[in-house]
Amino acid sequence: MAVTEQQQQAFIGKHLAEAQVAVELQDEDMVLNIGPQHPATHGTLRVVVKLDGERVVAADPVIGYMHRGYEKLTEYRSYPQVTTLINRIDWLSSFANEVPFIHAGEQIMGIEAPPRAVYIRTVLTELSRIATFLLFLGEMGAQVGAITPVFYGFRDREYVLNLIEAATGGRFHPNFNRIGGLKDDVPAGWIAETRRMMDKVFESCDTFENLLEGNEIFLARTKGIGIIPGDVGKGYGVSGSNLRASGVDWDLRRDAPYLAYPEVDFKVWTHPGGDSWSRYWVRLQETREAARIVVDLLDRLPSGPVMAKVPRIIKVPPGESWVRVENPLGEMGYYVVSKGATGPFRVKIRSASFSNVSILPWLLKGVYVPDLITILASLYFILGDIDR
Amino acid sequence: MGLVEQGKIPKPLTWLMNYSRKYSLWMYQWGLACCAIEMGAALASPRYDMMRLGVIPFPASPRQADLIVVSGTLTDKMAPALKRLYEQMPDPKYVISMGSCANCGGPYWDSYSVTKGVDQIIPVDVYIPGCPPRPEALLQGVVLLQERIQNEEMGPRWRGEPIIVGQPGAHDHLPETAVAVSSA
Amino acid sequence: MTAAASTLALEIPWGVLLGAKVMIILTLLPLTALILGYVFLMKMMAHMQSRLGPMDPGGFHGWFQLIGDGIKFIQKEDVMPADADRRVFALAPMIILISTFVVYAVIPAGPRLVVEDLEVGIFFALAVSSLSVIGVLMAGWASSNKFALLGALRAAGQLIAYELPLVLAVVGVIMQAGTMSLQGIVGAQANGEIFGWGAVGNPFVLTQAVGFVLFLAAAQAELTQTPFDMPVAESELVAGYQVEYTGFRWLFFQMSEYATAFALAGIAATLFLGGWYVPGVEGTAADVLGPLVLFAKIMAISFVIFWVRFTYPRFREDQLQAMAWKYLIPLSLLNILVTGILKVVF
Amino acid sequence: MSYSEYSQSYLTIAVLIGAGAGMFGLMLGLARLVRPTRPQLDKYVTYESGSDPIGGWGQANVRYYIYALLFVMFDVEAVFIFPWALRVDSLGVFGLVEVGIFIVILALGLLYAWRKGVLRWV
Amino acid sequence: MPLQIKTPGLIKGLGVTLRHLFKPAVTVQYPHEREDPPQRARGVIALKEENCTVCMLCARECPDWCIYIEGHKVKAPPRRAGGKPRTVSALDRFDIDYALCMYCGICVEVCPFDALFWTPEYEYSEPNIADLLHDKGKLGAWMETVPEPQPLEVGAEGPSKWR
Amino acid sequence: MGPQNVAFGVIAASMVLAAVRVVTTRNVVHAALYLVVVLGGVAGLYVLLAAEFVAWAQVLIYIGAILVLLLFGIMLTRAPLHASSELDNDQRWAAAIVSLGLVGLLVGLLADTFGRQRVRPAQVFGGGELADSIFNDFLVPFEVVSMLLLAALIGAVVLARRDD
Amino acid sequence: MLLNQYLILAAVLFCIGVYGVLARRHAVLVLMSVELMLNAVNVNLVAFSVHLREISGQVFALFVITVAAAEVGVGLAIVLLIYRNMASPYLDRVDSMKG
Ligand code: SF4
Ligand code: SF4
Ligand code: SF4
Repeated sequence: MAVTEQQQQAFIGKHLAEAQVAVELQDEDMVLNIGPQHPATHGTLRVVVKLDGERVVAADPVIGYMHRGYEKLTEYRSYPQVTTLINRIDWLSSFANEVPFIHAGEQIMGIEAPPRAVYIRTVLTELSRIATFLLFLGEMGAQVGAITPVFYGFRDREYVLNLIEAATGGRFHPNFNRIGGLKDDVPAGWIAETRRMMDKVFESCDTFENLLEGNEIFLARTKGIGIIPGDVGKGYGVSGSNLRASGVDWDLRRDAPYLAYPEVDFKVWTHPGGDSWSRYWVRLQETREAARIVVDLLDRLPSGPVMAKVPRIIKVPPGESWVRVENPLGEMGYYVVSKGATGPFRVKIRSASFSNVSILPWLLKGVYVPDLITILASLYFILGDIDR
Repeated sequence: MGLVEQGKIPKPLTWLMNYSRKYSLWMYQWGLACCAIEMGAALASPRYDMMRLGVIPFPASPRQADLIVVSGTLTDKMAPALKRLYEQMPDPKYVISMGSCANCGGPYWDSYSVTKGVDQIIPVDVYIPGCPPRPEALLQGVVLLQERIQNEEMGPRWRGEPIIVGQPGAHDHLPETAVAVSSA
Repeated sequence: MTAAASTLALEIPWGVLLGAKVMIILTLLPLTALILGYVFLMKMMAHMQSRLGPMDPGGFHGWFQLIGDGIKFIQKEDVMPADADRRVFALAPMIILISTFVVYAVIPAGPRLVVEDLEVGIFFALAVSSLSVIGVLMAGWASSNKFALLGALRAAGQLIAYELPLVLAVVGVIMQAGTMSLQGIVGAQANGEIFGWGAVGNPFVLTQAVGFVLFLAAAQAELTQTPFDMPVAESELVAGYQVEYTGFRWLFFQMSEYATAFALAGIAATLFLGGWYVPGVEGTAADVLGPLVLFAKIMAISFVIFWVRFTYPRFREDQLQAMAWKYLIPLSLLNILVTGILKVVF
Repeated sequence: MSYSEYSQSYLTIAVLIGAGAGMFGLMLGLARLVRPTRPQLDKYVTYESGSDPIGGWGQANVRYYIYALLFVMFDVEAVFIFPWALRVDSLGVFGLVEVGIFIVILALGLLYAWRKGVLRWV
Repeated sequence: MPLQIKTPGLIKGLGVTLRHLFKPAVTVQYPHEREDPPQRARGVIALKEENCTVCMLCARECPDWCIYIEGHKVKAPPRRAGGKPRTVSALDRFDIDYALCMYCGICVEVCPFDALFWTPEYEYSEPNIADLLHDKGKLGAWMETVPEPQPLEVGAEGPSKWR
Repeated sequence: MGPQNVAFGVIAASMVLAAVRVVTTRNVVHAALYLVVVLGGVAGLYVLLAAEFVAWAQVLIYIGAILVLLLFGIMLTRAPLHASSELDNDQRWAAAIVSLGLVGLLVGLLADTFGRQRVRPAQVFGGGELADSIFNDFLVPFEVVSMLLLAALIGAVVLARRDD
Repeated sequence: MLLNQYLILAAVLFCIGVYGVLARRHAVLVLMSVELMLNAVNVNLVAFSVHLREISGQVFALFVITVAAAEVGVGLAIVLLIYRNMASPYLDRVDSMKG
């Protein structure tokens, strides 16, 4: 296919004209597209920033590049099928995703999972939290320019993924929860292995502390950058570690207990800073805390079945339920409406990242391009979780 | 000009050129969805370390890339960007489609906003099944691609056709699929 | 081979010698880039990250990797954006390449092993390497790309900001050596003594420690290595001024980056570590061993440069400038004054 | 060093520059022989993260100008310091004082810029 | 903003990377050596043809509709001597389209006759997408790689339901 | 025709060509790049004249610093990527006549005055001799230079700073 | 080498510079033309310095370079100021400031 120069010019001209129309231009400012393909956006977020020199005058996140129509898809699928699908909303902590949906189903049906199942669910949720945060700890380093941490993050994350895979069969998308319990019990030797790996997680946290957290350059890049005051954060619906890093002591695991959390004693870490560094710090502490929770729960794992008595074909009686939980990325909620069919009638998903990035236009005003990257990285969102 | 297209490259040189293209697959870092994390693991996790195979993840811009791994769900909104970025890569370029979403829509086969397969938009050289494929599966896909690059015919590739393996000129009188299948 | 060429220098006709010199430099440039790239960028980085780095290409520990990259880039299409300023776009890599290339000419590798020992050697090297700024600005501007323009401005701003500490750190050495010729500086270190004790000569790293550190920091920035790699910051500007470059042109950028690293490490080794000189080796032996000694010293310095690169995050643009203007430059001025005072008083 | 030796060494430098340019040209010529050329519509569009490039190109930051300015001034200073550095010994205390004054005056400029806040962003 | 360059943080970081330089790498050199995935890993589905009764449950429950089954009725000899001849279904076609499959495991779980099994194999990339459709021969061949079911952790009840 | 003369010829020709392009090109950035050629040529002339130190000072300051400053200036005033016809004013013809006349005049004068006098660089001037001269004969100008630089610096900072 | 070679070259350069100053209306281009003229002067200085075996010519050349640096610095600052106020780098627009 040969293309003549003229064709090219015409083509480019057409696109330019369209783009000009699309974004209103001011005289002085330069409009820069960061994304949809850009190393800083963890995939396909697009941020249109208006720059004055290197300073962001206005930032406009353009989302939807990863929109897959979840809420529509759930209407055509049965409960087990939806369970497999919602793994893929927040793909880093898939197991944690499944839990609230299953809970919603269980609530409408009035079933309770046996205690062993609840414990294992909690352990796996915390494991996925660890995996998510380890990736963050490395990725954040990469975004502010350090090459090495990301490799350590991925290395140590593999240990945790191995555990999840050994138990559930999937590194990413476990599909291990069933309404009424779990698909199966964990294999022999798994608990001992987990204990061993938790030591590695602690070690890994120390590595990150040495490598980055106290590094002066890292401090200079992240301290005081992207400060979210607690009230503003709450106002925008920011949740999870991002909110806790702004000094708001808010953790659904403690404040609206679910799973086995009421039975464990854990600390909710907060930091008054509200800046990117606090977010890093809080996540580092939470990784350790999660590992501690895992060890604690494994010590007290009750024996018994992992599945309650449920009919073979699941039909959920009419009713509705709203369940929200503390996911690694923040507050995740499902509003499930059932009309008695084998699948839900309507599922409304409240995903953490969506609310977390809604603060971006507010947060990015007046920052510099390099800080923009730091802020995007420290907010830690997953595109699938934003766009669904 | 265009010695390759005219088939004027001597045999040993062809081998060398194929060999260096095979082991210098600069891979363009672009993740789309869950599979991207597994791609990241294959690259960045010391356990897999795709760099061993000569897949170098340095270029962040398509201009220096040879290989694009479409890892994850491609939505209709994203598709024009994918096509543009692919076209912005200089030839010769390779495409790996990773995961069910990229292969043909995967779990979102009935979604209104998902493109059912990247091969509708850009030519794909290797398909990797899985949801997500394990990093090893990606490695295996890369090894497969490398085998094919080693044996590929450069002329057609230079013209932008998918990898054709076999004797020079043999593909002229064969239907395309027949040749493409007869490899590996 | 080089040693032989120079020992026989008197009998060899000048033209032949010139040809030999040019050939040596021409092969040296890609070679050094390959060595640095392979040893540090590929292998050392990988091992620091508990990986292995390239293993398969070529069979043994991936030795073929970078050569293969080179051959591959020859085969890549040469794309110029339709909007680009074609001539400027095409020439920019050449400017950068040449600005490194010529620096190799003045670094001595032995008593007689130097392409040209200019009277103003180090000044020449600094002047020539300052040309790369022009190349960078050309590249960024001609690409008609915003990332490239931003990156080029950042890069140029950084290159000039750190050019100064680099230049000023050298002044101290010149003051001590009393000459600008690099051979002369090596000689001054070989014969120098510290407070009357001259067993190992006086590598200026001892008396010019501050200068050495300044020089290394500035060199790190000149090479746009982390923590000073804002201009090519992958995570924000994609690849800075190199965004639009493809194929071989881009390879020239990369090659000059590593060749410059080698050249700067070479200058640092010559200025501060005594260059090819190692105590006890004289005459023809020095001509043979000199290159090896110099190479070892260069590798040691490069190790530090890359070690830092693989460990640290990067500074933000303003912090980077502040670092240069508020710390390095005043410090280097102070260093000059103190050296001057000591030199005049003692 | 006599003038003829001197000019020979610069001839070498000139040849080197020529050789560098020659290598550049040669390699690109070589690449031209083997590389493909395959026009595609989007290939020649400026890369901007995959979206359409939007206008408003070519705005830089005044700050860079000030950095460049400072650089010019200090570069000039450095050029004057170099000759002195060669003759520190023979010029003695007198030269030192002179250069000291010279450096301090320029350092005042840096200090001024610093105090004026142009070294900071914002 | 003032930069405070203190040594500790920076030096500590250098220490970490230096220490790693001398530690052995954790890499598994994949094409040359292979790490076995956990037994439960969902790599590919194997079909035990003789168990399949063409009940179509798996195809119906599959969220992606990527199982294609065709069968026909055949008369089989009676189970007990003298009994009535039975009609059983014979499998003509059993394809799984791995390009589409989302590896959820529902089909394996719902199969009432233990005809489907997970195996951890993953090496079946293809240059041609049509080859990712595994027919019953290919699916049957995967049976060799099906691992034995693992024992469960202490405190668990009943045998593993994992197949 | 010695090799020096050949070198001179090459340098002079490229300089004049580039200089003409500097004042006629329609692209500001190109003008700056042609200026690089001219300045490099000047440095080459210095090298020919054995003024080694000045030659490389020329490269270091003029090309490495002043030109960068100019380029920054150009980019700050939004250099258009493509040629623009607005760069010249309408006195172009008058200007051409004036400068051609000036050339004729100067060349005539010079030819008359210096005839066939030769330059014979005998000694290579590195930096040392310059230092001797500066610190013996030109002390006051030397210090004045620093004041000048300081003044320029302050002036430029005051001018370029954004008043906010 | 003839002295006149250098002097005539310098004269030509100087006149090209004069043309530039007169004919250009983009402020930065005018500054560049001034640079051309200054360089012409410098060539003269150095040529005479070598011809007369008198180093002060070269010292003066250095001083001229310094002055050029200062000139460009301030000149560009003024251009930037103009540009910021009038959004145009063209000198004839500056006339509007008169009156
Ligand atoms: S194939 Fe599966 S894992 Fe990959 S992107 Fe699609 S849903 Fe995610
Ligand atoms: S694993 Fe899931 S998607 Fe794949 S064939 Fe079975 S039911 Fe269908
Ligand atoms: S559910 Fe089992 S028995 Fe039924 S068709 Fe599927 S594989 Fe065969």
